[in-house]
Amino acid sequence: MESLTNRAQSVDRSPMTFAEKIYIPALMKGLSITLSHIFKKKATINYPEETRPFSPVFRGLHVLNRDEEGREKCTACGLCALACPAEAITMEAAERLPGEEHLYREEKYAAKYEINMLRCIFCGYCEEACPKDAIYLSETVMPANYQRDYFVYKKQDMLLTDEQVKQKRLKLQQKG
Amino acid sequence: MSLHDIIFWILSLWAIVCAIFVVISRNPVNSVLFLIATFFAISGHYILMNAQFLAIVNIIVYAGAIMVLFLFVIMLMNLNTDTEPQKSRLVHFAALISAGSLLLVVLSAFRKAELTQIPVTDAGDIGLIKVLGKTLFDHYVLPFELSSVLFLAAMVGAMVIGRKEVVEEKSTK
Amino acid sequence: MPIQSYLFLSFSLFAIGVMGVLMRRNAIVIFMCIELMLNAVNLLLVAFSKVHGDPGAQVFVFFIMVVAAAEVAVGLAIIVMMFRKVNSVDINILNRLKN
Amino acid sequence: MSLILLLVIPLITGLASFAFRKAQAVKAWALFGSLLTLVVAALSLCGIKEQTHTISYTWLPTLGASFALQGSVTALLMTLLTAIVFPLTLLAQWNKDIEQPHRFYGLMLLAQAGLMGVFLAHDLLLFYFFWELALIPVYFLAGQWGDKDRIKSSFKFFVYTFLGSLLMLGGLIYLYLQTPNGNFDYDTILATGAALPMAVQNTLFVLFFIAFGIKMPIFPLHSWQAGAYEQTLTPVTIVLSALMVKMGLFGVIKWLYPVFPSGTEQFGNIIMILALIGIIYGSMLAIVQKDIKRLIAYSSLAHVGLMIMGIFADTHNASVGVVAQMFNHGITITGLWLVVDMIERRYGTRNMNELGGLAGAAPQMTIALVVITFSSIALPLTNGFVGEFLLFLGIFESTNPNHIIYMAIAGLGIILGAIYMLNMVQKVAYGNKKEMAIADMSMNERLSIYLILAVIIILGVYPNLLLQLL
Amino acid sequence: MKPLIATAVFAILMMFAALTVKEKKSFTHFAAILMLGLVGLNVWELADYNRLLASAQASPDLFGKMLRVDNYALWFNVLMSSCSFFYILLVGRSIEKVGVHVGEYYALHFFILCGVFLLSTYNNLLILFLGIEILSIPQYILSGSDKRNLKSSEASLKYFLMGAFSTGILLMGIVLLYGAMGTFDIHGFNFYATGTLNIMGVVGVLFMLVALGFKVSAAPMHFWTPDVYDGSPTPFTAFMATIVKVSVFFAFMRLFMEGFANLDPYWKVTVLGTITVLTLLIGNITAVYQQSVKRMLAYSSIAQAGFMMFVVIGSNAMAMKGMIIYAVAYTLATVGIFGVLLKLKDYTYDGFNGLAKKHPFLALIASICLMSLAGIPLTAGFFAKWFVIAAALEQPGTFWLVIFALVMAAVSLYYYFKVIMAMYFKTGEPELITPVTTMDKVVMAIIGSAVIVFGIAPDMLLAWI
Amino acid sequence: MSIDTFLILEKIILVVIIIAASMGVAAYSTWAERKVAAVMQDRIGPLRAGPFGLLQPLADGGKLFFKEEIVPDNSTKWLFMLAPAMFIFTSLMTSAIIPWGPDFVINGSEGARTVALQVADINIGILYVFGVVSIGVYGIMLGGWASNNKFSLLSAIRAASQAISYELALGLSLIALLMLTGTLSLRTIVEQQHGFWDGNYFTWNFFKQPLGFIIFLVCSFAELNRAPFDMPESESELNMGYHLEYSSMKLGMFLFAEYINMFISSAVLATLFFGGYNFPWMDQVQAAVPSGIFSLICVGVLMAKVVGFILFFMFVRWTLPRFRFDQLLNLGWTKLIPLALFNMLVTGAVILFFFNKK
Repeated sequence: MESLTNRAQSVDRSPMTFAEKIYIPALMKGLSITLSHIFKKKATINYPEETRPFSPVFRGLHVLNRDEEGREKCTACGLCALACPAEAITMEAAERLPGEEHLYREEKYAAKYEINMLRCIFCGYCEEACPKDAIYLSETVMPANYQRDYFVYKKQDMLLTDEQVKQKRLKLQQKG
Repeated sequence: MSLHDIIFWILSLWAIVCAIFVVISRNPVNSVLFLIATFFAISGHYILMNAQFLAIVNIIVYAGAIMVLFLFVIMLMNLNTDTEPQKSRLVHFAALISAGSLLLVVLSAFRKAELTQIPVTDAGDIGLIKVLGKTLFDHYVLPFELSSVLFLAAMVGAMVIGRKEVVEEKSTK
Repeated sequence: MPIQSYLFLSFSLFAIGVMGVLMRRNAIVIFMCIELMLNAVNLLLVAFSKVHGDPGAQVFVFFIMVVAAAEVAVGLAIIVMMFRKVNSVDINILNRLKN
Repeated sequence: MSLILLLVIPLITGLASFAFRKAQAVKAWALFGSLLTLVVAALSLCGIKEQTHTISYTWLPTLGASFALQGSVTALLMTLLTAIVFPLTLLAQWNKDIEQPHRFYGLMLLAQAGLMGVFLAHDLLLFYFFWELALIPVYFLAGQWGDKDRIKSSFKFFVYTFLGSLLMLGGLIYLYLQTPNGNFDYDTILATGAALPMAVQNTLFVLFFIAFGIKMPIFPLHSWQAGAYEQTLTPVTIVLSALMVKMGLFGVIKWLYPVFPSGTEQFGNIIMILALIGIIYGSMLAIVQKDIKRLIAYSSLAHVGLMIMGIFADTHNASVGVVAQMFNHGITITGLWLVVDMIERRYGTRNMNELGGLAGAAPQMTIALVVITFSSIALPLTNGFVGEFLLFLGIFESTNPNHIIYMAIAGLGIILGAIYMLNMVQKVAYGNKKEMAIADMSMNERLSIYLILAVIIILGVYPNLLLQLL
Repeated sequence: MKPLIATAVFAILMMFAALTVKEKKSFTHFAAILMLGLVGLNVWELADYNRLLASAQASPDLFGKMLRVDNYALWFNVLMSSCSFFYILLVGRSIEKVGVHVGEYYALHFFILCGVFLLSTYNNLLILFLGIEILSIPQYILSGSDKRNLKSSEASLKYFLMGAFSTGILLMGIVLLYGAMGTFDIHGFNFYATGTLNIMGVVGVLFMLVALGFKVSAAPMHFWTPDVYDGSPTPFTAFMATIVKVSVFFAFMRLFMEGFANLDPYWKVTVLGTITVLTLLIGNITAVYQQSVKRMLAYSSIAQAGFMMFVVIGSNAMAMKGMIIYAVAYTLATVGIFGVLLKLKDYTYDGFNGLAKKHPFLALIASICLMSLAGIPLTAGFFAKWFVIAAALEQPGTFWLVIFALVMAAVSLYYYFKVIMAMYFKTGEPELITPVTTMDKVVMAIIGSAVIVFGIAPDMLLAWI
Repeated sequence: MSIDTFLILEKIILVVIIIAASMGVAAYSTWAERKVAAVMQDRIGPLRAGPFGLLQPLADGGKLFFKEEIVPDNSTKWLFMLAPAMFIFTSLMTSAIIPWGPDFVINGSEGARTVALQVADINIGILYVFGVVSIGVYGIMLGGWASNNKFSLLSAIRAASQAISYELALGLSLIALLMLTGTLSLRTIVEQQHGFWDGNYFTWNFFKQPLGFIIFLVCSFAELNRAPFDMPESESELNMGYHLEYSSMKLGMFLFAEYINMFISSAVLATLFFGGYNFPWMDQVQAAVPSGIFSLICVGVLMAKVVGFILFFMFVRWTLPRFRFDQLLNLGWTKLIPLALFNMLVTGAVILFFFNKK
């Protein structure tokens, strides 16, 4: 049968020649390879001190966005949950009560918004599905933890803090 | 009593006690270890008699090679459990008596011998490797060659005994 | 030390070896006791070589060691062969041969 | 040269016999060989006056042994006896079928060679050699052919005799080592033996005598005898009783009596007593036997006892008598065995109580039986008388203090002999008639038996023929 | 020392042959050729020595007095190698059946012969010791070489343990002798150097006696012998019981004759005599009760050792002659009887029943050999016994010993002739497992006639000494 | 018997220094091993503990000390305890006969005194090494056996058989060298390699015995149970080797002893084949500096060589894959031993035909 890919190679089982049996050339070759590696650039990055730059398309932890006034954008429409292939997102909607306008942009908001990060595959479909730009994937990696419960991220785990909003606003201004 | 004497008595006591333990240890591994300890004591005696070469060869050959083989075999056979059924008390007693009487008879015979008071000196250079080498290759060259024949025979023998007879088993089946 | 002390010492070791050979049933331990006997002989030979001022005796010790090594090679092979067959190194099994 | 021929002819013919395959051929060949021997033996005996028959060749220089033969009168007489007995036996047994005949006749002839050697050897080692050599073929003959208990009894015989000869070997080697320059020569042996201290002589005497005594056999050493005689085939029995017995006697005469004079002096009396016991004991046992062969076996013990007494009586008459009686006994007992064999083959039994009426059925055989029996109990005019008379005379003349008593007891033996022999004849030949038609002696048997009868009568009537030689 | 080197070289050649040769039969042929070569070399060595002797250039001492050769020893070597040659011709077919390592078995035989040559010419206790070891170690292996048979392994282990134990005792003896004498040279021993008897030397002698007694299976150090001889593969038993044993006796005799010459002869007779009596008694009496011929031969070899002890007791010129003749007579006869035994399927006495009728030739050879063992005149065994007894009788105080030995020889008739009786006087259907080839017949005929010829003219064996 | 107290004091100090140095070198070998492995794998290696991770060995040691002691229930207790002690003891013993530097002279109040930088100059020095090495096996075997664990036992037996097998080739390869030197004393051997260039030939034994050196080197790999011959520890089959059941500092001792062994065998290699403390132009240097300083320089040179060898050991370890056990024994018995014999023969022939002084 012809091989489908050209990766499979038959093992060479022909008896070794004397030069091969002597083993010394092969040994020298091996030593020279390792020797050359001594002088190669080290691949190690001293992590906490140094970090590797993320790629532009990197998809990290979810962030629930706020608008310029600091109001939650999410309207609990459920499209993200629908789009999620891993079914990681659950939410509960609630009606905005009077006096809460400074908190929620629309009349309806997500009273409870959870993403199970153990299920999430960071595909970014939720981001694409959201009509309100309420959710997007940041460039942070998920921190480790000892308990599974922790990985079910609540709304407050994902919402931008005031500080972050401020910074974001600053950034936008600088860009803009 | 000089230091030399003290060392002699210590080494002797060591050797004899360890030797006794070789015999009475239930576990063969312990026997091996005590035997090695005995060999060390004997090597100590060699050094005391200024026979350094033999002392070290004794260690290399007996402790380093022979006893390792013993240990090997014992370990592979897994004889560590005290499974060895003991001979009856009578046999123990008889062995003790016979060995003891051998010792007594011979030693009492030697009490009369004149030679027994000659001191063993630690001086002299006959234990040095140079002297031994000269003697070995000069006067004892024939035995030296013969020992190679002996080894050859032992090697062939160990091979004959050790190898499994694959061909034969097949043919008998 | 007078040679008598060495005679006493090596004969004690020799006798202990003999006792072991007579007393034990484990073939390997018997063999070890034989090695002990050989060592007693070696010790006495060295002592005598000092008495007589003769390096030949020490060379003799050398040969005894050689022979002991060869014997061990063969002997352990035999013991192992036996063990493979009867799963024991008890020499009392050998008495079955008589019948 | 004739001495060597005496040895070589049976040896060669014997070895050659093994090559034959046909029974008749091998019988003929064996008969031819034995007759040839007889001729040579007779000739050499005739020529004895002219020359001393001694030859000697180097054999084992390192040991000082030589191949020395001497044809003394006694020796030649014995060889003649051997040479006579063999053809007579073969002749008488011509019709008998034997398994593996080539082997049987070959061994017979080899036995003859050995016997010849024993009688002729003049060198102690050579003597010992032939002594054993005569034994081996006889052992095989006795073990392979015969009755069902033969293996046991022949082995008993063999072990007895071999033990004896081994003891002799010990004495022999000791004696050899005492000779001045390591020599087995007869004269040297004589000189050495006589010069030995008395204690040593006594020991050696005992060792040698046990060997000879077993062969004869003398009283306490006789227990192999009856069984061996009984179980073997008649030719073998003849060899055993007529010839091998003479080996022992001859050994005493040539190799014991002169070699250890001190020993003889010491033990002569004891041996005479033993012989006496043998005579009485043998006779007593013979009386109660039912089996003819056993009866003759025990009678032989008695006869031999008398001859032993003659040897140790140490008088001229006795020594002449011994030799004469050795010859005569050989002839007589051969005839006796042959006749018994004929009877047994015809009736199928040897039990006297079951036999009877032979006189009516086979008169010739009966005559032969009676004449031979007379010879055996030493009636005058038979050859047996001459020897026994001389023996008694010799014993009477002996310096032994008890010679009268000894003679009286030995005479008692004669009387007892007459009782059991005549009883046997009476029962077999006359007794209660047994209704069974049997053939009388055939041609070959007749030839053989008549020759024996002739010798018995001639030597009985004209004993000088024999005695002049001695 | 051509033969000595040749043994080692031949052994190595056999081992190389084991690597290349596949056909088992060719091993035997090769070994026979090499053995013949060894015989030739021995003869050459002897002739050479005599040539040098004639021109007064011969020096008996070789390798700094390690070895001492003389006509006697060289002649013994010739005889032993010749016996080995016949042995290989006779039992080679059976050796092939023992196991798969045929080449190695023959190599081990050559090693053993190396030991034999050493034991015949040693002049130094070291060489004696090495010789005995070179002789023994291959024997341990040969006796265990039949791996399918548990008895063989057991024999090997038993032999090995006993052998190693006796080595220890031998060494203690050597050391004490050395301590007393200050030399290993057996010609340098003097037990009365200080005027009185040297106790330590005597104790050494006793130790050596016990150890050598082990090796030659003299009672009471004999107990391993029957089991080992019985358990070992039969062809190797034949070799061990004959050539090896005889050679150790040769060494034994040399030790007492040359080394311990000035020991009190009374002492020698008392101690050695006791051993001899025991050996004869135990060997003969127990042999009587055996059911298997092989086992009987094992016991008989103990009994024969009792007779060979006489040469040690004698230790004189007569003993030297006796040694040679006994060696040849005993070896040939035993090899011959083993040659016959190997052909048979059943090793019990009943296995021999009726052999004379079915295979008269085998029966004849067996009878000759057995008679020689029993010491019946006209066979070599007679003169063998003759000489050793004469040798012993030359020592004072041995007369009753000899008489006892002779009585025991009569006992030995029982078990030897039991075989003969079975062959000739009984009927049966003996089964052969190996066919008797022409080669076998020729070799057996040679052995049989040699036994008889040496029985008539033993001088032939003594011509060279 | 008069005992020179000063001599004893001097020796005790030397012993303490050597043991301390051995320990130190062994400790930093672990660090070096990590570093070497790292750089060969394009990594950096330990870095955090101290500058360049130099305190890492101390941290490791501390960790081992405070780990829980576990003694298996079914083990043979006293042997289980004895084995690591024996192992480390034997590995430390060898250092006694290595000449660490030339003698130097101390000028005290009682006059000049020569101090030898060697614990014992015994005339059978190399044999002593063999003796100690040969009993080093016991630590492993007993450790493996006493654990009462099949994996430990198997790996112990592997280790022991490997050690015994390669000891032969090791010894044989040295015999050729000893033929040249004519002595077994390591001090004399070092002195024979004085300097580097004699005017006619190189003095270092490496140039006289290249083949012997290679065999010796390969054998020391096997003796040290280091890759590519680290059979006993082949993780894929035997987990961790003979010290599988060990924990805490007993494990630490095993690991430590292995590095000490490496250090000592590097020192032996340097001494036997690479001139010990000798270096080119040492005569000129000696003339230029005081005796004490010169000795220190020499010790430094030896240490440099030792470090070089240690680095080489590591270099090889991180290059070559592990042999299979049968390949290993095959190499030892059928390649190295014949090669060593051949080397011996050639050396003997050369000596006989070209340098026969008679």
